Amino acid sequence: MSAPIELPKWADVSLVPVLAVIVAFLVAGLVVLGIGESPVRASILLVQGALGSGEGIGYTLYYATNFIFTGLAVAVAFHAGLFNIGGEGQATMGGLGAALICLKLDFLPWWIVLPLAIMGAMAFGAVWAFIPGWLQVKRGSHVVITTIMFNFLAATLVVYLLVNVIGKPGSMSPETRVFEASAHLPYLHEALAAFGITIPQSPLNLSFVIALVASFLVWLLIWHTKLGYAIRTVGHSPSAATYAGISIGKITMITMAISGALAGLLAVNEILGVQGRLLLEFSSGYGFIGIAVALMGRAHPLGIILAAILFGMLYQGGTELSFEMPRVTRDMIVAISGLVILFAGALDGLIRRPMAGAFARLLKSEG
Amino acid sequence: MEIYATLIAITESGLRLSVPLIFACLAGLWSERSGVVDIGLEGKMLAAAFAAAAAASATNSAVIGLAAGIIASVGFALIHGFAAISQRGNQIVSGVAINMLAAGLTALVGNAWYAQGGRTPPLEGDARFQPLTWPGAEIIDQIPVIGPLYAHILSGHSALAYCALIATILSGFVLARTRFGLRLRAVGENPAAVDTAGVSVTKLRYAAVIIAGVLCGFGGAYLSLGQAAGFLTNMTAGKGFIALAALIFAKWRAWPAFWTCLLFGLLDAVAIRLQGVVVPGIGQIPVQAIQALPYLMTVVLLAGFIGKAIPPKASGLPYVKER
Amino acid sequence: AHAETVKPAIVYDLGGKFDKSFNEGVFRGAEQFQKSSGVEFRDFEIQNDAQREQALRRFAKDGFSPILAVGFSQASAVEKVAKEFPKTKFTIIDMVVDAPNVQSVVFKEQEGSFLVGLLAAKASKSGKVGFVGGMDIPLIRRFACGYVQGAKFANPKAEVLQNMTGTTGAAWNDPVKGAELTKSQIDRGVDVVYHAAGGTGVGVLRAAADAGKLGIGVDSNQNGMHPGKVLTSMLKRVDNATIASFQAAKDGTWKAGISVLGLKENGVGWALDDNNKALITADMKSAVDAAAADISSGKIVVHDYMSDSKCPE
Amino acid sequence: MAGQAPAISLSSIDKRFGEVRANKDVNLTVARGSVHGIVGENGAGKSTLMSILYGFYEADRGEIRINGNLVRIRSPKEAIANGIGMVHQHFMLVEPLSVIENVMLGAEGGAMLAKGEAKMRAALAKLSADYGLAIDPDAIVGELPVGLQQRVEILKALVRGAEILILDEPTAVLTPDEAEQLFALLHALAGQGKTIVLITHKLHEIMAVTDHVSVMRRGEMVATLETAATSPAELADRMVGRHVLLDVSKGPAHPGAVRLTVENLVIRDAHGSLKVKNINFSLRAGEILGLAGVAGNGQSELLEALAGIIQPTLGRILLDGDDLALTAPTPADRRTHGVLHIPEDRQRMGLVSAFSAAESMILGFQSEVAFGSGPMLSTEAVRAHTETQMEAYDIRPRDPSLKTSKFSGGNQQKIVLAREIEHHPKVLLVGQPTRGVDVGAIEFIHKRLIALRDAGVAILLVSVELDEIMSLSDRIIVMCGGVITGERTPETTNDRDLGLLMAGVTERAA
Ligand SMILES: Nc1ncnc2c1ncn2[C@@H]1O[C@H](COP(=O)(O)OP(=O)(O)OP(=O)(O)O)[C@@H](O)[C@H]1O
Ligand SMILES: Nc1ncnc2c1ncn2[C@@H]1O[C@H](COP(=O)(O)OP(=O)(O)OP(=O)(O)O)[C@@H](O)[C@H]1O
Ligand SMILES: [Mg+2]
Ligand SMILES: [Mg+2]
Repeated sequence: MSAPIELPKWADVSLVPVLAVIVAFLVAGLVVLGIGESPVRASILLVQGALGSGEGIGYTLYYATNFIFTGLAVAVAFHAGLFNIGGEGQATMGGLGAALICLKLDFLPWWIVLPLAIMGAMAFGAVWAFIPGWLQVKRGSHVVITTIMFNFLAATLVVYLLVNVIGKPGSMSPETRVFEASAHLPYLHEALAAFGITIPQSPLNLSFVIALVASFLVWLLIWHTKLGYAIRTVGHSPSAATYAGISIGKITMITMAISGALAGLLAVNEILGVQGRLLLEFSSGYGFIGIAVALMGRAHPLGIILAAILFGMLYQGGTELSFEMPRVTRDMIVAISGLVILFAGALDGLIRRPMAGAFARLLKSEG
Repeated sequence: MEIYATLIAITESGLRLSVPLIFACLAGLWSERSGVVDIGLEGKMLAAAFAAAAAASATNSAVIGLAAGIIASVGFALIHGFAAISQRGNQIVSGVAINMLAAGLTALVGNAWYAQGGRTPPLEGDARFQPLTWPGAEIIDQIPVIGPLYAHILSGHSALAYCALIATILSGFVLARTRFGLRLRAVGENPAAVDTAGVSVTKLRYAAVIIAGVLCGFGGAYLSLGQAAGFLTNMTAGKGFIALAALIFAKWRAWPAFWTCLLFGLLDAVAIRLQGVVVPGIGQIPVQAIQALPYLMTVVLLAGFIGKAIPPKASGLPYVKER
Repeated sequence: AHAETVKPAIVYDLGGKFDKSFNEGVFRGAEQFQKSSGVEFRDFEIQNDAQREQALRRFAKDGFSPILAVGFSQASAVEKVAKEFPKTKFTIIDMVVDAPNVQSVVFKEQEGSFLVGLLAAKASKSGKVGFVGGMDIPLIRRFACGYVQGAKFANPKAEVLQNMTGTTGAAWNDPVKGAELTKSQIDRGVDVVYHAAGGTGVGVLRAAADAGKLGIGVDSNQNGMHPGKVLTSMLKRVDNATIASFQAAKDGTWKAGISVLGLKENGVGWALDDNNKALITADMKSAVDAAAADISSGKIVVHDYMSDSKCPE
Repeated sequence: MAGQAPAISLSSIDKRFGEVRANKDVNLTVARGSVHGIVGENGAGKSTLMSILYGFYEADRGEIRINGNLVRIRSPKEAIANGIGMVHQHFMLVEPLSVIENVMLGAEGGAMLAKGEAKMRAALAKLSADYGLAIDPDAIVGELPVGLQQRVEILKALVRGAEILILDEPTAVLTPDEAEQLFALLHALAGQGKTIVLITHKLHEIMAVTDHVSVMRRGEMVATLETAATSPAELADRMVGRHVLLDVSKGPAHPGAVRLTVENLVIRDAHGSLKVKNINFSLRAGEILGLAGVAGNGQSELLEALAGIIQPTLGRILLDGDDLALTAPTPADRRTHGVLHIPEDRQRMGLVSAFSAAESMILGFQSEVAFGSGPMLSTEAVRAHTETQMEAYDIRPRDPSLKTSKFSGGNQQKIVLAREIEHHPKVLLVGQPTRGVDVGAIEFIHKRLIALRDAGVAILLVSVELDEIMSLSDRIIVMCGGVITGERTPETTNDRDLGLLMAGVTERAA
């Protein structure tokens, strides 16, 4: 995302993000030290919590699912040179879309409701991103700002609807009624149980599979379709795109819509997969961490999956950690994400320049 | 008269609520006029609010609290500056990072230090900026119509609120009338021109970023030492972004920024009062609609349906001499 | 009943362990129990809704029982996890969960609110008293309704101004809004303000104190927050409920089902201590004691908003 | 004593930009009170050298002496302190600010603007009087015509008391009489003992105004000559190292039917200012129509309009008689109709520097079935196609997956050329085909264009290089200020004649 510094590709996609994470952790470690806990023990607890048990792994992958969706959303926009900070709002709207379908149609069998609900989530997310895209194209307002505004607009809109329209009457918290079983996306332990395989219970559900499929499709889209070529052209050189007869406006709007649809899928995991009802703030910051994931994954689906799993571990491990070390709350993870974004996205020069230098010297010494 | 009293009351609280917006908005103004986009206002204010509350509760001095807030905020500002100016990193990414970093750290450290769910201990007396009552406010208050204006609108705000006004006056003046202001306006539009004129782009931008930090420090301190009596996790609650909206709405100019923030503050005050209130005839007013207004208005403005908001030309672009 | 080994655990609501109010009450109760019985307890402060279930399940898996879930927001989580761990005892406060291994403790907040309403009306010089609720939900309207009844009981001409802070969870933790609402009520002549707003109440009591008016605390005894400026506090004895639940488990007398705690059961009440005894005149005290007695005896029936979502004006 | 010492002497200056060595061990001496010209191809390193003298870039190596004293110039500030002023090739102005604010920037004279401003206005007034540089100090710079913007730049330098004035391609944006005024000014300044360094591509300007001229090639200083003792021809030779455009061997054209017709075309740019004012011409199959003109006189806009990139305000563009606005409004449609385009600026338009050569090789044709069926894009197909093209056009290095930016200018241009030619144009729009391209590549490109012509393609050649126009075109039209000032054939015209037309002088020169 910053001034290009020539590095071997493999180093650029692997070493840079890894180093960024390492630095972020070192800083975080200092913080832990600062509040009087042992970073080493904390890390051990964290990893144990994340991977130490079947359930832990389940939770890790469940969180990772969210991060894959939001990470892909940010990444697709990156390729078109767009910065979509609206993942939060688009996910919220996705939840609304899914919920509306479920509330109306969950008397129908699952093989009708679920596909419709998933499409509803994507459609609402897409629209919520398309509008900022449209505004940028037609009215010249920058998506970064509009998407931020749209995050708040989505939040207030959903609050209003939950409180005054679709909320469960007399409920103690603004949320819809619980959907019928037909609108529930099976947990992985349920799905596998059907094949006689038993795994520990966790919120991990079929959305994870959807996330993997989505990742593959994004990879296909960006590097192996004509649309992807157009998207990347717009991202790298708008003037060349115009010359090539690629409509920047159209691509911008399409890309934003795709990006929003991906963010909307977060609702499939949270609403259809886990909560079984629409409630407030289910997107709880995943949208923003998606930025960290996309940056770390260097906007490549494979990288994004890996980065998402890392953050999944942080989230799950962080929760377990805060059981054992009440002083180290899960806010730690938010801070770490911030650090990763900083070092992978904004201060990457700090990492890349020395590396570039090292490689240059290496090549020289080789002849 | 009853209506007038309510009007006064709403204006009064509107003023109180707009103060942090004004500080943050001016901070954004300085930063972006110099060409450094700053969506980290939220984070800087949050950090400042925490540092201020922590220091104040330790020393029982609001002024020390304010100082601590400013230091914390400037610290974050320098991170942003380093990323944006020295490292030529992506300024939006850096802003997002700062917001998350502040949100995480304040809550984490707050929990660890005070074990009160991220809150600092409640502040009393000198640890807070108490409202200043102007001479004779009580008596003058009795005078119909103008009395309340004096007693509630002019008088009765915390010292920091008056600082917000001063900050606006200074910002407007410095930008328009001083050498520093001229150079700053120039560097946000065309850094190369400033460079070839023999002025250091880097120094100018760092100066602007630091000013932004100081202002956010005031804003944050006001939140935890003036408006509330202590720090609460995520107590900025999006104010940094509303300020950003106000900045755009004001088209990056000081006084319009001031007025826009007042407007947004008033909207908030109205929303607070109308919460759950059943207005005869209309029934319950959906306060969410009012809360959404600032964002809506900004989007509409950005969309150029009411005027056009054109940011400084070089804002967001690192200054790169050698391709 | 023979004594059992108990491993009590608590999952607090979002407000957190030290909200000076509801959750804190539970914590204090647990501490007392620990002192008296020497039984250690574990607790957890959640940061977001997703964690509720995880926390409950985690405690259940580690063999904790009874597990005390604080707050109505935990209902769905408790319902789910209680099914998964039928052998574990769960106690939920402020909400009814119908399951064979869940004990639901709810309070007649309207009765306590009635008493403080009465005191408010008596303490008020302007005849205007205020109420600031947290999140606008039936439970809080129950507080408000009882408060209004009490105020009118003491002074039929009393005027009660009501505000709710918001419609989302944020409304429990927004002292600034609380303060703004209080100020506006005071501007409109109110001189006693009662809050049922969790963390938001901190702002309410402060604003009242700053303006030289009286506040009324809730849940825990908040008289000490601004000595001499807090008329009294509507006590919701979650501490007692906590102790009771843990003790019963220890004695092996723990029973699932619903227990409704009102004045009679000493589940609600009003706080009188050194901080506010100067504010409570003998006349006020006698009046409130009388009312309390009548309510316990059933002579006075305080209407429960949640029974019909209405409040008699 | 220092009077004898040269105003400027640079010794063994070196400067790299990443891979590109912009200045290689450059020496330059400029006598006090003289007008010194610097010529060289695009990319030869002229601007870089001067930017180093002005402290905008820091040299990797080398010494700078001003009036004989060794100085270190690490920033423009220090350059200004040494009495150096520079008018940059790309103006360094703050458009939303007023003239006075721009002039004051960096020389405010005090922390408060007020008092410095009064002084500055006086100074401006004086300069205006002395040199006839009239200008409204309160005008917003962005709203001024380029001629006046340049005047602001000059004023900036003079106000700071520059003794050495560097002008980087000042006339590129000027009308001929504006240029005349400028030269008059330069002489006046030189007369007062100020030293002038003038970078330009226009040899006749060198001959007209300079006392000495230095020639740069590929970052090296190849010669410094007494202007009186040299000739444009000699300079041209020195610039490119060997005699260019030994007139391209081409047979007579056999023009066919009219392919492209332009009727009453009017074009406004984004800011609404008129760029092309009602022009008419037609282009036949099998001919090369040369479009000559000083850069910035509407050629670029015309080219982009023909390619469908910008929409004309008025008028029609006909291909084989039917209106392209209707049949093929967008650049993509134009391509499918056989109107292909080699853009003036390959870096910004013709290529995507971040793409691999292969990806750049299909820019504009990405949606062709040859490169993948339906929505898919076949990397294999694209690569294979690129490999053949690289062979056919001798593009080096032969590596389809090498980043486009890693190819040299000439090879980059070949990529564009190959791409467009291989898609069988009916009409080929060619902009500055040899800008910043080495001699070998130039000849290659010219041969290709002729071959295309002979194959019956209608070619519109836009170039600022008169020699190129003269040697390639079958017909020549000249644009100045957005209108066609004349049409000629190579046989019936000469540089001088065309030069006059380019300057807007329409009556036929004898
Ligand atoms: N800021 C820069 N960063 C990287 N490379 C540069 C930069 N400026 C110039 N170059 C490269 O240095 C070489 C010399 O450029 P320079 O602008 O000095 O040439 P020039 O003689 O001024 O050309 P022109 O006649 O087009 O102005 C070119 O290869 C150019 O691409
Ligand atoms: N931006 C760049 N990154 C990496 N290598 C480059 C870059 N620019 C040029 N090169 C390499 O340096 C060599 C010189 O570059 P340059 O553009 O000056 O070529 P050139 O000498 O101008 O040749 P041509 O006349 O064909 O442009 C080129 O062969 C190219 O391989
Ligand atoms: Mg140049
Ligand atoms: Mg070149």
